[in-house]
This record gives sequence, structure tokens and C-alpha cells, in this order.
Amino acid sequence: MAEPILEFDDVDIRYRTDGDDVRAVNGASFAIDEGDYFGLVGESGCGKSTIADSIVGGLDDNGEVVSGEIRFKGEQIQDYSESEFNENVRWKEVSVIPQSSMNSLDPVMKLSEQAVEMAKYHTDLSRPAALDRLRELFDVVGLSESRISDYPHQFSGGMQQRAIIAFALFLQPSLIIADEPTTALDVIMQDQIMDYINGLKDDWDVSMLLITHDISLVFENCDSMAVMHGGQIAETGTVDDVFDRPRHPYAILLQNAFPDVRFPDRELAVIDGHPPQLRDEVDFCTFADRCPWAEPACREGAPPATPVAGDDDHLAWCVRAGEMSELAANHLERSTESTSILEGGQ
Amino acid sequence: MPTDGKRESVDRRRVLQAIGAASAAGLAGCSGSGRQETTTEGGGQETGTAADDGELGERVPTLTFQYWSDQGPPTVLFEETISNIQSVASDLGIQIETQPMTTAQGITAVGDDVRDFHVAVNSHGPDPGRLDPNNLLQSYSIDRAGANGEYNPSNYANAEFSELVDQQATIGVPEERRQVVGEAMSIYSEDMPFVPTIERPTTAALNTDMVQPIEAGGAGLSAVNWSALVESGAQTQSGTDTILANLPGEFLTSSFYPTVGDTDSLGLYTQLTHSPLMLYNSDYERVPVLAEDWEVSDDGTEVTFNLRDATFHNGDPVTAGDVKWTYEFLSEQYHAGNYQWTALPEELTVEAVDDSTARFVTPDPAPTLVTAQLPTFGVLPRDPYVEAGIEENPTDFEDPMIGAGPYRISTYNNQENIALEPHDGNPQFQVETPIVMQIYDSVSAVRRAFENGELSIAVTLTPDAGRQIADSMGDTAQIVNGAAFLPFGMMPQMSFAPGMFREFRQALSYAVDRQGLNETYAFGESEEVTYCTFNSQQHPWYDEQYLTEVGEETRNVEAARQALSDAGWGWDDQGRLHYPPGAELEAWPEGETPNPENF
Amino acid sequence: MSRLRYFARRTAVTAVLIFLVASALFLFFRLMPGDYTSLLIQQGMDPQQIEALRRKWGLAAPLHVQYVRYIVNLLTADVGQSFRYGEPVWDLVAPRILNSFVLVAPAITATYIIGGLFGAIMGRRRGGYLEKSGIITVSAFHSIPDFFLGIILIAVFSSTLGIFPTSGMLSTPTSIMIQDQPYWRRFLLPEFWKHYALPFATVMLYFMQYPALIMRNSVVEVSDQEFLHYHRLKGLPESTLLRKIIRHASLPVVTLYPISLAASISGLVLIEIVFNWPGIGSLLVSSVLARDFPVIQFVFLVAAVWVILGNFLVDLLYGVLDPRVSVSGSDGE
Amino acid sequence: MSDGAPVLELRSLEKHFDTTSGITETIRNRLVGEGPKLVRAVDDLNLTLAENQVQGVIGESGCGKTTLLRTIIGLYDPTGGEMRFHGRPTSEFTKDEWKEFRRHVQIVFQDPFNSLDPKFSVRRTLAEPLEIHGIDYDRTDIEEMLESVGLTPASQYIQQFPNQLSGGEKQRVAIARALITEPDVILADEPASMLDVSTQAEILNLLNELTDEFGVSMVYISHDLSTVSYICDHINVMYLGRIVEKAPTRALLADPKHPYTQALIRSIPIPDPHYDREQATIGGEPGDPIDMPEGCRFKNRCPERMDVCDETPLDVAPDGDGDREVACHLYYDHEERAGAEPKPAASDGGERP
Repeated sequence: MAEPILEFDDVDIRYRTDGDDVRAVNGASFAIDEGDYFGLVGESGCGKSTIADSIVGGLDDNGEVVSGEIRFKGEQIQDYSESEFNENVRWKEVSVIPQSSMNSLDPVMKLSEQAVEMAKYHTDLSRPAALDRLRELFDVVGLSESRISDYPHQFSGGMQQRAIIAFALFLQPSLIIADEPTTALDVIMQDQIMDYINGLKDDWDVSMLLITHDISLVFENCDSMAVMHGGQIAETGTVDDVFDRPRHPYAILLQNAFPDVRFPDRELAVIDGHPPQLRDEVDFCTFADRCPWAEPACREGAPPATPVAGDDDHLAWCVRAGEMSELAANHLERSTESTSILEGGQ
Repeated sequence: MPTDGKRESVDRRRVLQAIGAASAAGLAGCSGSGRQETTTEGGGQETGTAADDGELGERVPTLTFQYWSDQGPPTVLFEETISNIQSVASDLGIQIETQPMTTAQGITAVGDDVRDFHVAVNSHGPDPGRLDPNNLLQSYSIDRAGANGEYNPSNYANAEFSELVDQQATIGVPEERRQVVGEAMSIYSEDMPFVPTIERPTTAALNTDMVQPIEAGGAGLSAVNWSALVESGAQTQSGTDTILANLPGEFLTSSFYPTVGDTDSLGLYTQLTHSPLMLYNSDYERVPVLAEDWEVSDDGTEVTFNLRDATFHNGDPVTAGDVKWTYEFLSEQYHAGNYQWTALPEELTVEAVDDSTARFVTPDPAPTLVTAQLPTFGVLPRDPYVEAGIEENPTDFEDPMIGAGPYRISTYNNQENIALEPHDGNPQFQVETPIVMQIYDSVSAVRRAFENGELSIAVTLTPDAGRQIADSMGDTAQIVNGAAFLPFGMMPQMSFAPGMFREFRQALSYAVDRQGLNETYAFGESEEVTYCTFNSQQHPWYDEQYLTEVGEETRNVEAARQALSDAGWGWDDQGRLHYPPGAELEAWPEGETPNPENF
Repeated sequence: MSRLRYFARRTAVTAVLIFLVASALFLFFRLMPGDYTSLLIQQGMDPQQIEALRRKWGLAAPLHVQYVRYIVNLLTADVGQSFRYGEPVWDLVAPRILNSFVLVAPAITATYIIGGLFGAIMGRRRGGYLEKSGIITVSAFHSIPDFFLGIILIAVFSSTLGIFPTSGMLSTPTSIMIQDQPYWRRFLLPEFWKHYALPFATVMLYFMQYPALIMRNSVVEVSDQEFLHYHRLKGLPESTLLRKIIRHASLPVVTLYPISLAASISGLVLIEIVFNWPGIGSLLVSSVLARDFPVIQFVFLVAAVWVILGNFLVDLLYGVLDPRVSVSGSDGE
Repeated sequence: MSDGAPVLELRSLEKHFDTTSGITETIRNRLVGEGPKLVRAVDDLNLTLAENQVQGVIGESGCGKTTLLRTIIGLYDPTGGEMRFHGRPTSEFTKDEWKEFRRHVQIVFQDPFNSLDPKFSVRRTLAEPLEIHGIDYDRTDIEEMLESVGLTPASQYIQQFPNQLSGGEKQRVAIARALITEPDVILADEPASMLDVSTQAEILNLLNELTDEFGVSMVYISHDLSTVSYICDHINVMYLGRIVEKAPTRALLADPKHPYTQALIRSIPIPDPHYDREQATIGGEPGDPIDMPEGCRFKNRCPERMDVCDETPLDVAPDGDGDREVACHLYYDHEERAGAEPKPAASDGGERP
């Protein structure tokens, strides 16, 4: 197995506010291996975007990594200054495909100019060279080269999203963070975009951190994943592990809550309540209140990472991870028997 | 409720005044009880039991006092006049509201006899032409009253008066004319279409570090009347070589004076740069300037002037030829509609008897010629003006700016400033120092500039500003106070009630505290006017023997109430004023003009 | 779409607007009671003479006739003669408009530049002491009536400290001295700048509020925009980001600029009067009171045209600053 | 009520918009002599909603589904076609009948965060429609309704304000508000799309139960087939203002006819790493509603593109299955049809500007 390109080691992130701080991320640990596509799933406000921001120093001014280590290629980056991020991380190494492509491109700059600008600050590419590069990339993401000097507003949402992908590839980074890259798009467009993102895996040796609320995207496009809830990592492992042997209640319920077009009749699992406000010390399982199997222990200290089936790469942060297979039995034996109504596939 | 509010504040005011004014104090005691008896007794004299309680006529409505809101300092006086009356409104049992209007609005409204205000607190502009009574007499004549668009300040309709007004206009023999004018004035004064309050004060200040103090006549020193300055020779203190003075905004808009926009600026030319044959000095007396003297023929159709030795600014002598050309030309242009103010008789001919004798001839007597027009418009040198093309286009030619005044115009910047240099060819006035005059739009700007030494003479100040300067500069400032020749006052609209009733006008006249006005507005520098006339005591035609005294220097509310109740007016138990029972409330129907038969 | 068509449309619209404004002006002042001749009455001009004048000025004619005449003259660039001064309106107004312009145009411009930058700084230091005090200060200056602000400055710098003169554009003697020289010569005189200082300061302090606060708000707004976050993540240095922020944030300020500038045509009446600045302001006021229609109509027309053209220019400028605009000219989004 | 006639019936409904914006824009157009630009947001649309039926309408954003919804509740006047409520054309409605109609047709909006008045307590939110329609009620009515949408204990929620509720709870209140007037029809505009998966599920289930429990019919509008399939008996696939295919849910999913439907279904990601989905083979962008292609509006993106696609396709029942319709040239023999139905030609004419 290759050396991890990005590691989170027991990271706490907080946002300072006038009242109590908001503890957005608590004791988050996971690792992305070189060349892997890693999916980070969770409901809105679970802290997944905060994690993304922390990697590229994109936290809001009042946000801060208070403890733990974020290692990029073995290098600790959690305490980097703005300029250090510019020097060593941003774009050359880690580029971002932001959530809202529509609003992410500078409306008053031609795309070509925005590319040239990137080149100017990070490389010694000449202007023509930069433009040529952009043309190539436009080709890669399926945009016509002739349009590199258009303005963003002349592009449709899907095209803007592709342009953004092109930008993300511009400096051949080793890690791309895709933060909800398709939420704003319709299914067909989303499918196409994910297609391109997937395509990169082969042609470019790049790792990907895919952040989304849509677990199906992760299952379809990622090698490994982490499920987050209320600022805590619930479970992490390869997508197959998490799909076949989910051991964190949230991971289990989330999958069953997710509509699957193949089984229109399936009863959808419901997860009651909502994540807690994280204003005080988080020394408990943030899912406890919503968890059907919660027991006192869940509220006595943050749950430890428990290897599933002795596999250290498949971890569940649940005190009852061991018993889950029995507890959640009826949730686990799922659709695998009943057959898809969809033709084709399998 | 606003009216209640008004009442209260009024009462409070009254109490305050009670402390000061004896009369008010007296009334404060007897109001209420006094009300009753005066009413009944009034009733007794007048129409039988008319004014017994319950036997009252229609209630007097809330009275609207209109005033011009755009007149600068006078507007302040207008407002003070109204609040002065307002402070005794409750004692008279009336309510008052005010209605500010721009001058143009106000005049149009009065001209159309629009009856939405009862009293107009306006003024007569002190324009040179009005140093002869003709102009104002005319404007009070009956054919200008009523809704005909013509301006009769109080829509005063009196046929007999108007008759005399027409006569006086064509009486050649001065004595006779004075007689007729006198009779007209006595009717006017008796009828009281104008309720005078105080003289219109003029205030100026000289910086005595720069300019030597001057002796000013009753007119004082003002932008419209510079006589005082030239009479005293305009001398500066050593070290100062130029007099810096201000002019009100819009003064310098046309260097050729017969075409100036408003007559105020005429004085500037008449007294400084374009001397006439004779002019009104700072005491409003006519003194010879370019003329030695003049005599009027017995029938008043001929006036003969003997000229003095004088030269124009270009060095040419002033000849009878110039006189002839000047006045015949000005007359012609006036009647052609080109020059707005040179109201010379239409068939005027001037004979140059010899170089130094000019005779003015009119088919009919033109009395105002020597009293109004000739003292206002100066003599022009014929040749330079003809060469400048004045005869081809009289309103648009390159003005050589030449006259025979004590000053010649060395620089003229339209709407900005004007520089004057002494000219020694004037037989009457010898002046020493150049004057530079700058347009200023606001009195306070003038005051600040004066206090800051940017001006050595400040004219057309408000009495208030004069006071402030005196306070801030002490001896280094000479404050020159004077009075214009037309007083302030109120114009009750006589086309309908209550203005149409003399007793009401009389009451108004008693109710106004002239002394108080003088104090609040003019800091006591002005004078109370108690005889009814549109001329001030300074005015050359002021003649008390024809006039009726219509008020007192201080307020007399009792007299006011008396005047009303004597005429059958009464007060109900809330003390609200009512007309006499069955009183006719229109002098003539709204929208019409008065029929001379009935007035 | 083709820029040309865009211009064509805008120009056409502009023309129509100007026409409408001209008509509105005509009507508006005609509907006020009284006309100039009323003032002549008050000065004792006799009725016959007045009738003559009203005929001469066409005030006697029915309204629609006057209107047609007015429009026709306008089309032939004849703005008529002042009733009051019998002078061509242009001669009367032009020099004063120039004076007003000389004062207000630079003052407003400076206000927008300085105020804009100040606002930008406030916007960046959000919640900081500078922002709080800054907002209070500019608002305070604006809440004082402009003329009173002027009087205060005079009280301090003229009356008390005696640094600057209280009034005028030049001392009277000087202005007479240089009257025959070209207008710009006065700019070479230190004295001019002494006279210039206080009115200039007054205008600036008074109007600072608009650019400063608007700029602050829109900087705050722009700073939160996604694309700036994206720029930042792309690793652009602070300085570059700031430049971008200012460029984006300046749009609304730019819009306001010509409108404020239009004030220099109609004149900042009170400020001009306080400092006795020989601008258009006082003439305008007295002309309105005197119902000197030709003057009023012309001055207001100039002001209106100025605003309209100003906005037109801004639209074009927008097209450059923000590419989205020029297109929005074509389709209605 | 139940007079055989369907609860709600749309017959070749049309809603076109003039996109000209603002006076100046209009003036410009007049000056340059341009006509207004029409957006054919809803065009020749037929839909029949039987009692207790749940009709789903899906399509990409901009396909006109929201316009459809607003036209149904009468926010817009249809520019053509007619709408029948219990067999009665709404065009003939009197003011009172409209009021009745509004009572019987309720809407649940997409965004629970804005669709509730923040100043209204839950109680008031539910009471308001009752008062508007002059239905007397007491606290228990409201509490029962809250219970039935799963806000238990009702007594605890009834006094709360929107800001005290979670997204899911808000949406439940919105649903309760819709149901409380005992409507015949509920129009649901992507009621789950703004919510997190966990809550999404609960809302979907809730709607499922309620429609059965209260015997309400529902038109459910969404862009997301996978959720629609959970609650709808029938699904109408909308593309650029037209319904290109309608069928019972299972049938549609199992055997989509229209190339667009096929693309839609194939694009849906499947939450199963082992499942190997065959990708959709469709390109391009959703068409521009302002100037739409002649004939079949999907043709430019259609993998099956034929020449005949320049003709407007008829709605046909594929392989004689009366239960479904598809508007695609692939599914009928044109010669035979040609004479038969003049109707499409007419509506076709309506399409050209």
C-alpha cells in the first residue's frame, strides 16, 4: 500500500464566536492513500467542509486547528501561515473543486485571464504557454478550446463546473478536493461531471477527496471513504468495507435512509432528531441522541476507534461496534436478496 | 388639538408680556368679566339688542395671514408682525393661522382677489419711482381692485379716492397737486386700507480702521442709496487705498442701468456713476447735480433746467444736446417696451435751448417727471452711445459705461463685481477713493466677511447683523442706521369680511405692538408709525396734517375690543368673536370687480 | 449581442428621457402660480407696461403655444433670454455653471476616491475600531446641514485661526485684476486655493458618507463571495485579492458618482451661498422665486441631461468593469 | 364530490411568458421593433389526477415544472388549454369557487426555511388557513393534525416558532398546514430536496402514509427520480415544457421508452459499490426554453436522432399498453398515424412564434 498523501490525526477544529466556540471537528482521523479517491460523507453541518477547508488553509478567519496533526505528504501543515499555504500547498499540490461552481469563477475575468493569473503566481509559464495548457484541459473536460476566453456568465452551470475541473488540474496537483462538486446540477449533468472526475483517476496520477452528502456518489466513485456525523468521524474504510460491513449505527442507517431507484418499494430508514450543537467539550458520541442502540457508555467519553474484523483500515468510532452486526441485523440484511427492477447493470 | 395648543402658547405669551406692558397687565385683570359688559354696552349703542348674548352674528372664522416668504430680512419682519398679533388673538377672540407664499404667488393671489387669506402682511418695495406718491396711489385705485389680475395691495375700493388719484396725476402746478394728493391721502388714511407698523430700517456698517466715519441722513446708507457715502466724500483711513463693499445678489446683471432687472440696483448708477440733473439725497430731498436749478411753467407742461459745468467720464462736457438725446431716447425705448423702468411721458420733447439750457416739454402736465423719473435716470453722452449702436439694438450693444457721476466704472464683471474710480468732473460730489463692490448672496456671509476684514463697508445688513457686528467689533465698526421711505404694515383684504370692516382694521391697528416689533426686529433702531399712510416720515410727501392717527406706539387691546363692540361685534361665552348680527360679509361677490357706483 | 445595437438603444432611450424631462420642466414651472411680471408689479411697474412685457415674452400666449415654441427653440439650440436680466440665458448661466463645476466636480471626485478607499479599508477591518469610529464620523458629518458645516469651518479656520478667507473665489481686487486673463490663470494663484480650501473641505466632509459607507458595505459583501474564497484557495497573494475586492466593490460607488456630480450643475446652493461662491446656486434660487422661466428651465435641463448622460456613461463603464452588464442589454435577464 | 370525474384534469394546458423585463427594456424593444420573447414554460400539457392518486412530475431545472405547479394553484393564468377541477373548468370559476378551490388544493413548498412565517407560532400557522376558509376549529383539531404529521407530543410543538424547529420539523408543519383544510389535492414542490438524507426519508415516508390515510391526491414535483419513485403511482417525465413520457412508476423505471427518460434513469447514481451502472449516453445541455428546436425538443441531445424528429411527435401508447404514453417517433408507424390525428398538427402550429 502506498504512503498516505494526506493524514488527519486526531484533529480538532474550532470556530471562535462571541459566545462559546463552535467545535466543528473533533478528534478526526483518517488517511488518504496516494492515488486513492476518498469520499467523505455526512449531513450538512457535520464538519466535512471544515475538514476540506483546513487542508488548504481555507478556514474562515475565526476558524483554527486547535489540536492534532494534518500531514500532507508527511509534512505538518495545520499551523501553516497564509503565505506558507500559498508557497507549499495551494494549487500546486492541492487544488479545489468548490461547492458552488456558479459563484466560484470571477464574473469579471475571462477564464483565460484567470488561468494566466494562476500560472503567473505559481509557475514560470509564459502567457501563450498557459493558454495552450488551458486549451488542453478544456479538451479534457469536454469544453471546446475556442471558448477559453469567454466570460463565466457565458457558460451554463455544467460548463462552469467543467471549467472549474480544468482549473483544478491546471497545475497538476497531487490532491484534488472536490467539495459537493455536483449538488447544484441536475442528474444528467451530475452524471457527466462525475464521469470526468472519475476519468482523471486513470489519466492523471491524482488523489481525490470527494466531499458530499450523497453516499451513492461515494460508493460509485471512491476507493475508500469516511462517514461523518456531528463533527466526529463515525466510520472509515474502503467503500466495500463500509457498504458490506458497516459497524457504526449512523453509517448503517444512512445507507438505508438513502433512496435507491432500484427498489422503489423499500421502506426508507429514518434517523430521528438532529445533530447536537457542538459548543462544549465533545466527550461523547454525537450520534448517541439519535441512535436506536445508544447506551450510557455512548455518553461517557468520545467513542474510541474500533477496528472492524481486525482490519485497521476499517474503523468504526462506536463503543458497540462489536455487537452491531447483531443489533442492527434487520437493517443489515438488505436489498441484496430482493432484485433490482432496473434492466441491465448488476 | 392644534388650536388648543395655539391657545395655550398664546396665553403663556400674554402673561409674559403682561409683566412688561402696562396695557396688557390691565387687560389681564379684567378679561373675562370685562368681556360681558363691554359686549352688552356695545350692543346698547349699536343695533338695539344686537349683541346681547345669543344675539350674535356669524362667528369670525379662523383668520389667515398671508406673507411673502422669499423677501429675506423683510420676511422676518412679516413673521414677527403676525406672531405679534397672534399673541393677543385669544383676547380678541380670534384664531390666526399663517400662509407663507412666494412674492410672485402672493401678488398673483391678491391681484385675483383670491379670498383664502384675510390679511396680507406684505410690503411696498422702496423703489425710486415711489419717492413720488403717484405710483402707490394708483395701485390703490378702485379699478385695480377685485378679481382682474391687477394688483391692489388690499383690494381697496373707494371711488372718491380713486377720482382724486386720477386728477393728481395730471396736475402741473406743484402746490395744487400737493393739495389734491393731500385730500386723497386723507381719505386713504381715514379708510385705513394699510395698517402701518414700523419704518423699514436700513443698516450698514463701516470699518473705521479702513474708512472714515460718515454723516448719514435719515435714509442711512444702503445698496439702493449710496448718497451718504458720496456726500461725505468716501474717504479712507491712511493705509487703505480702496473701499471694499458688498452688493446684494443679482445687483450686477446689466451694466446698462435702464435695463436692470429690478429697480433696487438703479440707485447704484444714479448716485455713483450716472448722475442725473438732480437727485434725492440721503435725506430724501431733491438736490441739484448736473443742473444748477430748474423751474416749472405755471401750467406744468414745461420744465427748464440750467446745466452746470460738468464732464462725462470720457472728458466730454455735459451739454443740453446730451440731455435732449438721453431723455427722448429713454422715453422712446420705454414705450417701445425695451427699457422697463424709464417711465418718461410718451410725447416728451426736450429742447436744447442753448448748450447749458434744456427744456422738457409735454403736451399735458407730467408732474412725476421732476419728482420721479428725472431724479432716477442719469444723463448719457450722446456720441459714444450712438457709436456703440444703442439706437440699432437698444438692449444688446457694447455699453461704453460712460456717465457724469462722481465715479466711473473701471471694471465690470457681470454678476460678480464692479470697480469704480473717482471722477473729478462732477459738479456736486467730490470723492477720493476707488470703490470695489462684490456680489454677496447672504447677509451672514457679508457679516462674516466684514468681521474678517474682507469688506470695509457692509450694506443692506439686517438690524440683527448690525447688532452682532457692533458687539463683535466695537468702535472699529460704525453702524449706520436709517429708514427707507416706505414703512412696513399689514394689508387687510377689503373685498370681504372681516377686512372689509373699518372697525376690524382699526382693531388690528390697536392690537399690534409697534414698540415690541421695533424692539424685536430693529433693536429699537426703527420708528413706530401710528398715522395711516404708505409713506414714511422720511418721505418727501409725508404730511401729517392730512393723516389720521390709527394706532398707538404700544398695544391697546381694550381699544381694539372697544372698536369692535362699538360696531356691534360681540363675543360668545367662550369668548369667540362674532360679527354683528346679519352683517353682510362680502364687499362684492367673489371673482368680480367692485362697481364704482357703490364705493 | 452587438455593442452597436446596445448603444443605439441606450441612445434612443436617453433622447426620449431628455425630451420628457424638458417637457416636465416646462409644465412644472408654468403650473406654479405667478410669473415674473408679478415681481415687477411689486416694484411699481404699471399694468400697461406689464402687459407689453408679457406679450414680448410670450407669457400671454396659451400654454400649448408656449410649449411648442419652447420645444422648437430647444431643438434649434435657442435657450432664450432671461426675463429678469434681458440677457441671453447662456451668457448669464454659463460662467456660474463653470464656477460651480470648478468647485464641486473636483470635490465630489476627490470625495469618491478618498471616501471609496476609506470605505474599502473599513470594509476590510470589519468589526474593528476603525470601522466603528469611521462609520460614526462620516455619518455625523452628513447629519450636519451642509451650510452649517461650512459655517463651522469658517468659524474655526477663518474667524478664529484666520488661515482662510471666509468668502468668494478670489479676493475682489484680484478677481478684478485678472478679469481679462483666461479663466485657468486663477488656478496658478495661491490665493485661489486659499479661497478654495474651505468650500472644498465642506463638500468633501458632507458627501464622504455615500462613497465611504457604500464602499464599506459592498466590500464586506464582496469579501464573502465564493469566487474570492476560490481565488484565495488558488493561492493568490493578499494584495491581489484586495485589488480584486476593490474592483468588484467599486461598482455601486461608480453608479452613484455621476449623480452626485450632477450636483455641480444645479449647484450646492447653500454651500455656495455660505462661502459666497459665485456659482449657479444662488442664481437658480432667485430665478425660481422670480419665475424667470428661461433660466430655470435651462439650468434644470442641463442638470437633468447631466444626470442622464452620467448614467449612460456609467452603463458603458459598467460594460467594461462587469462584462455581464453589456450583455444584459440584449436579453431581459 | 366524487362524481366519476377526475379530481384534477389538465387539457393541453399552456403557459407562455414574455421575458421582456422592465420599462426601458420594453421601450428598447418597441424602438428596435422587436416582439416580446416568449418562454414556452408549459406547452400542450395533459395530466389527469384521479382520486387517491399520486402523480409525479420530474424533469431537469428549467423544464417548467414549477410553472406548471403555479399555474395549477392559479398563481398564473394559463395562456391556453383548460384545467378542470372535479370536471368543472376553472375558467368558469366564480370568486367564491376559487376560494373553495384554494381550500381543496393545497401546496407544500420546496423550502421549509422560507415557506413558514417566522412570526407565526405553529398553532397560528395551522389556524390561519382554517380562519381564512371560515372553518371552525379548536386546539385539539390542530393538535391532532400535528400528531398525525408525527410532531408528538403536539402540546410541545404547538406554541413553538419556526426558528425553534429543525428543517424536518418545519416541513412537517408545512405539510400539516396543507392537510388541515382537508384538501382533495396536494401539490408538493420537491418538499424533500432541501433536507438531509435522514430527514428526507422521514418526509417521504410521511407523505406516503398521509396520502393513503387522508385519501388525498397529490401532484409531486421533483428533479430527482429516486425520491419520486418512492411516493408516486404514476410518473410524468417533463422536458422543456412538455410531458414526453408518462407511465406507472415501476413500468417507467423498469422499461423507460423515451430516450430522455432512459437517460434520466441511467444517470441516477446507485448507492452500491458492487453495482455496475451502465452510463447514460446523452450529451449536451438542457435546451434553452426561449428558442426551442422545431419538432421534438429533445432531438439535439437524443442518441436516437432521426430526420422525422423535426416533426412534433404524437403521444402514443407504446406497444399498445393503454396505461402509458410516450411522445417519441420511435414508437409508432408514421404512415398509418398520419391521417388519423390532426390534433398534434394544431398544437404544433401553436409552437411556432
